[in-house]
Amino acid sequence: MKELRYIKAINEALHEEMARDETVFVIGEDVGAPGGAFGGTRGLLQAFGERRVRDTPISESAITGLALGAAMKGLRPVVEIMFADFLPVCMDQIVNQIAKARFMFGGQFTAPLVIRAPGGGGLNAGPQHSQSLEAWFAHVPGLKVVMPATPADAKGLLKSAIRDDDPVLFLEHKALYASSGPVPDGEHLVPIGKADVRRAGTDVTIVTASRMLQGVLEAAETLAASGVQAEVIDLRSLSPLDKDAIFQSVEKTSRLVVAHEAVKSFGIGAEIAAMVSEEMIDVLDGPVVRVGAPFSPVPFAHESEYLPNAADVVRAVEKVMAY
Amino acid sequence: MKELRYIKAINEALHEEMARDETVFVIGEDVGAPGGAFGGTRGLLQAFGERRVRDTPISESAITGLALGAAMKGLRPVVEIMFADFLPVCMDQIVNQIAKARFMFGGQFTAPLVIRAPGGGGLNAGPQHSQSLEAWFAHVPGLKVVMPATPADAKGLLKSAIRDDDPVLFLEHKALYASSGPVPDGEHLVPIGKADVRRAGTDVTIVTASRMLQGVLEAAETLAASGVQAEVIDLRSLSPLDKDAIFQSVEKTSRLVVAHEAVKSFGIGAEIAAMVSEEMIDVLDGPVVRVGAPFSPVPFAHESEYLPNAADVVRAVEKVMAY
Amino acid sequence: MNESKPITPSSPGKTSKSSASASGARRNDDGFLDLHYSMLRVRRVEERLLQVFSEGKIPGFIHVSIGQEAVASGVCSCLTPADTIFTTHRGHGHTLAKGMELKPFMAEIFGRANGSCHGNSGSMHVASKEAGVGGANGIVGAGMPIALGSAFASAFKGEDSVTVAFFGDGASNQGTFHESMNLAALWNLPLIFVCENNGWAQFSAQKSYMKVDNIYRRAEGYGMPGVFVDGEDVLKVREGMQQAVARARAGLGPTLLECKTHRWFGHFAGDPQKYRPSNDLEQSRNIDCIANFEKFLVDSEVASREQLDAVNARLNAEIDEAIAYAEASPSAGAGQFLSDVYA
Amino acid sequence: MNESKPITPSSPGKTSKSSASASGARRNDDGFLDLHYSMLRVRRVEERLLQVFSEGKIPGFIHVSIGQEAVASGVCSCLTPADTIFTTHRGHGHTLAKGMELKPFMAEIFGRANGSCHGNSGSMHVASKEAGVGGANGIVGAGMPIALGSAFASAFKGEDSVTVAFFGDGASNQGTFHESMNLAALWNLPLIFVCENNGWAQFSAQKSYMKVDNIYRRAEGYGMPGVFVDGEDVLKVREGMQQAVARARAGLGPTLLECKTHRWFGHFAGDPQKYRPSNDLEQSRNIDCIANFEKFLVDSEVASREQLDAVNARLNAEIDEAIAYAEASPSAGAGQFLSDVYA
Ligand SMILES: Cc1ncc(C[n+]2csc(CCOP(=O)(O)OP(=O)(O)O)c2C)c(N)n1
Ligand SMILES: Cc1ncc(C[n+]2csc(CCOP(=O)(O)OP(=O)(O)O)c2C)c(N)n1
Ligand SMILES: [Mg+2]
Ligand SMILES: [Mg+2]
Repeated sequence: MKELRYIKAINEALHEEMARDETVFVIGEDVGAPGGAFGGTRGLLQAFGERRVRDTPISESAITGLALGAAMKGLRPVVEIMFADFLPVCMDQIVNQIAKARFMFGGQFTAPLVIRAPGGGGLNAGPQHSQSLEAWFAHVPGLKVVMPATPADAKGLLKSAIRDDDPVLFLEHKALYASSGPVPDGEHLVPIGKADVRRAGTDVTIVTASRMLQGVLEAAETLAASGVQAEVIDLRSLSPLDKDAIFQSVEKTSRLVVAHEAVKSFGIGAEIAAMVSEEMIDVLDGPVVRVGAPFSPVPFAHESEYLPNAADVVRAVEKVMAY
Repeated sequence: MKELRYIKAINEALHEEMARDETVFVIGEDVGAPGGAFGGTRGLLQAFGERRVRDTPISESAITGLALGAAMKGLRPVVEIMFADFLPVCMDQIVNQIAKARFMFGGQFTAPLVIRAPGGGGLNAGPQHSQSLEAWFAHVPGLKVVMPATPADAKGLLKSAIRDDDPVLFLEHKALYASSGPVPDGEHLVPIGKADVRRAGTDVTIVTASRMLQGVLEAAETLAASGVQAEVIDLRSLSPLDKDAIFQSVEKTSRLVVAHEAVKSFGIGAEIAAMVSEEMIDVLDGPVVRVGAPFSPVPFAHESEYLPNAADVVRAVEKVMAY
Repeated sequence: MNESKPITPSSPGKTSKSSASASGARRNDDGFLDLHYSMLRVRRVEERLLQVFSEGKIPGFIHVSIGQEAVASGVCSCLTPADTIFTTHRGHGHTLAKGMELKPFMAEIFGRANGSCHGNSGSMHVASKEAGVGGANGIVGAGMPIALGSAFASAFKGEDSVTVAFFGDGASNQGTFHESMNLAALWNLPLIFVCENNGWAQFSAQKSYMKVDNIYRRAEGYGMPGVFVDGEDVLKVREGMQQAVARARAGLGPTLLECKTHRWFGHFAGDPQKYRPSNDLEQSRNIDCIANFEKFLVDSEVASREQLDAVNARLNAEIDEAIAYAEASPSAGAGQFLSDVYA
Repeated sequence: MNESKPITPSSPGKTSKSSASASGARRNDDGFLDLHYSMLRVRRVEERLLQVFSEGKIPGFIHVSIGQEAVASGVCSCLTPADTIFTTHRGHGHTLAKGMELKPFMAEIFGRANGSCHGNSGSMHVASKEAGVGGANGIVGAGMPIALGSAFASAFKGEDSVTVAFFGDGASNQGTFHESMNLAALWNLPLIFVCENNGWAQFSAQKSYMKVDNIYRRAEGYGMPGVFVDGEDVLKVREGMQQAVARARAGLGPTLLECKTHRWFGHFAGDPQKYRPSNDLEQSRNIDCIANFEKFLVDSEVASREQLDAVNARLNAEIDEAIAYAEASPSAGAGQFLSDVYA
């Protein structure tokens, strides 16, 4: 096990998969010599040359469309979109073309491609550079959506995404790039569609993903001090969703809180809360409480007030425990 | 009360509002002489001239952006996007520009504009012309989202949307265009944010919207025959959502089913089910059951199998009544 | 070069693989009979589609390209099965001219299980991997970025295959056109942008959506050659395309080929075209790329009337068979479409 | 016309309303002192922003336009408060040159409640309704469609106001450029597309994202005049802009004005520019639009060194005051941002 930063883990995954598979190439703005806006593609140009490391114009629709056409011909593109907030710029290619290609063409063509994009707040980057839009994509049949919270998962999930025969939206968190964590040595793959129990507990289940995991683990410690043992589940994948992992935990705890950074209304927490409330009504001892951001764009200077934090999670758990 | 077709009701609303307010103009592809792909803008060019009825190139990003710029200068644009499936083509303008304009500029500028777009299946229009994407937009702070199910609401909500000082996404249903219904004579306004009880009942609440209302009312009749009195709530607006109307009804029935045409997973039903399960756990006598489409693009030739129908709603209600 | 030179019967050409080339080809044929077969096949198929559509046998809606066959056939006559095309909502002609089998084509439009897309998609999304058809597209302008990727893959793999992106005059105002032209030029991709300029976008005339008359002039702004040809003359289309394909295969990069043509029918089947000036419709109908070419073939003694009629008869039989096949084909089984969503 | 003629001190000009015009303006001034004041104001403000940013006093990130002031000032000197500009992530200069007050500008960048956007947005979204600044934009290319609407509104209301859409060479490859150019030309909108070509897009050099050197040549494909000027020469910028504005106010439609300039600093404050060849950076730094213009003013005896120094001193005082104001300003109250989401 070595300690790696999240962004470095992503970079390692790209190096390894490009070395392993000749058909993998990376494409995006500034991914070449500059190594990407956040350093994710550093060293790839030197290692694999211009043929497989493609700097592009600022043309997100062309970039994502190009990835689809190349994938239909058997290549495995890894697209970098500099901020997840720019996904709307190429939304048609992602949703109407990439996600539907296999279906529309009756399986004649597939779209084995990965789109990497960092979302989330924490850097005071303002309303157009801080959004968490994962709920949109989880609602789109044909896409797979992952959201790693740790360096190990960032590496293992990216490697799995590149090998996957379906299009995978790989949502990174820009405020996690500098965070460090242990990453297994050698070949490290994390399966898409499998959640991870980050903390075992018996009293309440807290489901979360991406950077929110930090606030949730912090909350879990606080709660432990007051005698509440929370089980923390990191979804890692949103689509497909690991229903079994969530249900198994709730079977044990009979209580559930769902916490994410995105706007609460119509966020991914709604699907999980609805699913569990519908299918586990006999198991639940209390309501499923959701934690998410208020119904507003991400404010530039008021992020700390806007972003959900450990205290919000603690309050939510206390509410559930009251039942 | 006169009988009007849904599309004609929309057309009347446009005529009335353009006559009432000089600053209202319509813009979109083929909205001029042709009167729109579905006839929504028929007669407007003749009545109001080219200055206020603007045929455009096939440039959805330019059209929606233009609407924002004009709205920031005090005009009230009504944009027609031919199919809701094309909203992804101009997603950046809608989500990053239009929805955030007022917020980003600290209220100095507002965006009083309406975007009309028909969604939904029923015409075998295939995977790129049949989608129900409302859940995405309900998740976007700054937008209002409405989805009329009847000619009267289509007219009354469109008139309110045009007068609203915030951007309103007005989601029509193309399979409803030919449907007829009574529309009050004279000035008819339906407030944004208010649901409507379409059928009173005491045993179970069924929340729905848009064309799905028809299947739900049909189901309600079937259920009545077997002694189950369903109360049917047509949301009409998704954002803001009429929480009070839903809660009042569930207070009475203690049972809830949510039905919509969109893909079930991460659809609007999830938010409603989560909200009610969380806040009305003590009232509910059974699980909140959701009805929605399977996790797939809308198939061209298999629509009748794909689209949720009355039978699905009946099954869902029976499941809830079993508790 | 903005105008392709007037054609000469001796202009260089390659013979494509269509089943017609066998029958009655002559020394001085130069692929003419293949071009004729290809154009006539498109027209007869679409005429029959209009008919069965009007009989309510086809779900959804269809867009036909009748009157525009010279573009589809002229362009595709320069391609091999290893080349790929991406087309539009009005893609029947391109798809057939590229060599797609009629049965899976018909079965898809009829929405049957053995359609090329299992009935998931219909007329607007017909595709054939085998024939090198990367798919029709229901989103105007969306095919061009995808075509970029196909051309990129050819270059990436060191193959000399080329890609064609068909699009209309209306689509030329979509942002995807711009981004794709710039990137294709920048990377010298083996891609030919074929603009089928029929002067109409749905219910609107060209002057209502662009100030300029010609799309090919936009090429210069990207550092790409723009070529204009008479899209009603299949030999001029072929000649313009041959040069574009030669450039692409030689690694010299993309070309924008604008083919001026005319739409004979409405935007979609059943469109009454109330919006369309009758003289515009007449003028369009007065130009028949197939009749003109047949006259040329007979006058220049490349083929006799009898031969051409025989081709027509053979085609009608082929089409009868394909339609019978489609109608007799089963719909997909319950829930079968769900298995096409993910690999 | 692709090149604006060399400037002459007597070239026609209008005097804007900046506070400099009072002091020491002369017969032969022709707005020169206003231009100088405007450029120097932008530079001094951004130099101070770099400083306070490096001191960690500004949240988020900022992009400065130092070295490019001649474009902002030359363009905005032709505008009145009734005219509107839409700018980019690199918009401080345009915004200030258009006449925005320094205090609400600074307070916004510092994220304070009395910032022009209540601290909701920061450097990338500064806007001022009063000054006719429709906002900076964090999405490359997204401002152009919005600018269309502003120009449309002027025409709709029968006003002679014009709109400017600032964008960069990188943005010229975004689909929104294409759609906006086509629509503006088609409708003869009073809109000037000002491309600030500094040869870089974030960490990449122009040749890596477009094959052509000049953006103005793309104008022809839309039926719009394309004009190229030396963006380091404020008088040439002003002259090119004057002609574009005259066309627009006369109802003759839009113009694409490309201003060639140079980026002195990194993409954002703190960018070490490892990717940038040192000679490119040197060459850029060797061209100083303000020093050049000051030399011209002194040589042509429009102003004395002392006068210019006095302007500089006045500016520094103005900036000290604005920064003190911003630092002393309160943050927005709890939850206050929520009240800006809906009307
Ligand atoms: C993004 C998008 N906008 C609008 C439409 C509706 N639409 C379908 S075809 C068409 C006209 C296209 O015109 P053109 O590109 O000239 O092709 P043609 O129909 O003439 O072959 C329009 C507006 C669409 N399918 N997609
Ligand atoms: C749609 C989108 N893509 C990418 C970015 C990231 N980005 C911000 S500025 C920039 C470079 C813009 O270059 P240019 O248009 O030349 O403007 P300049 O920075 O040179 O002033 C990029 C790629 C963005 N903000 N929006
Ligand atoms: Mg056309
Ligand atoms: Mg630049």
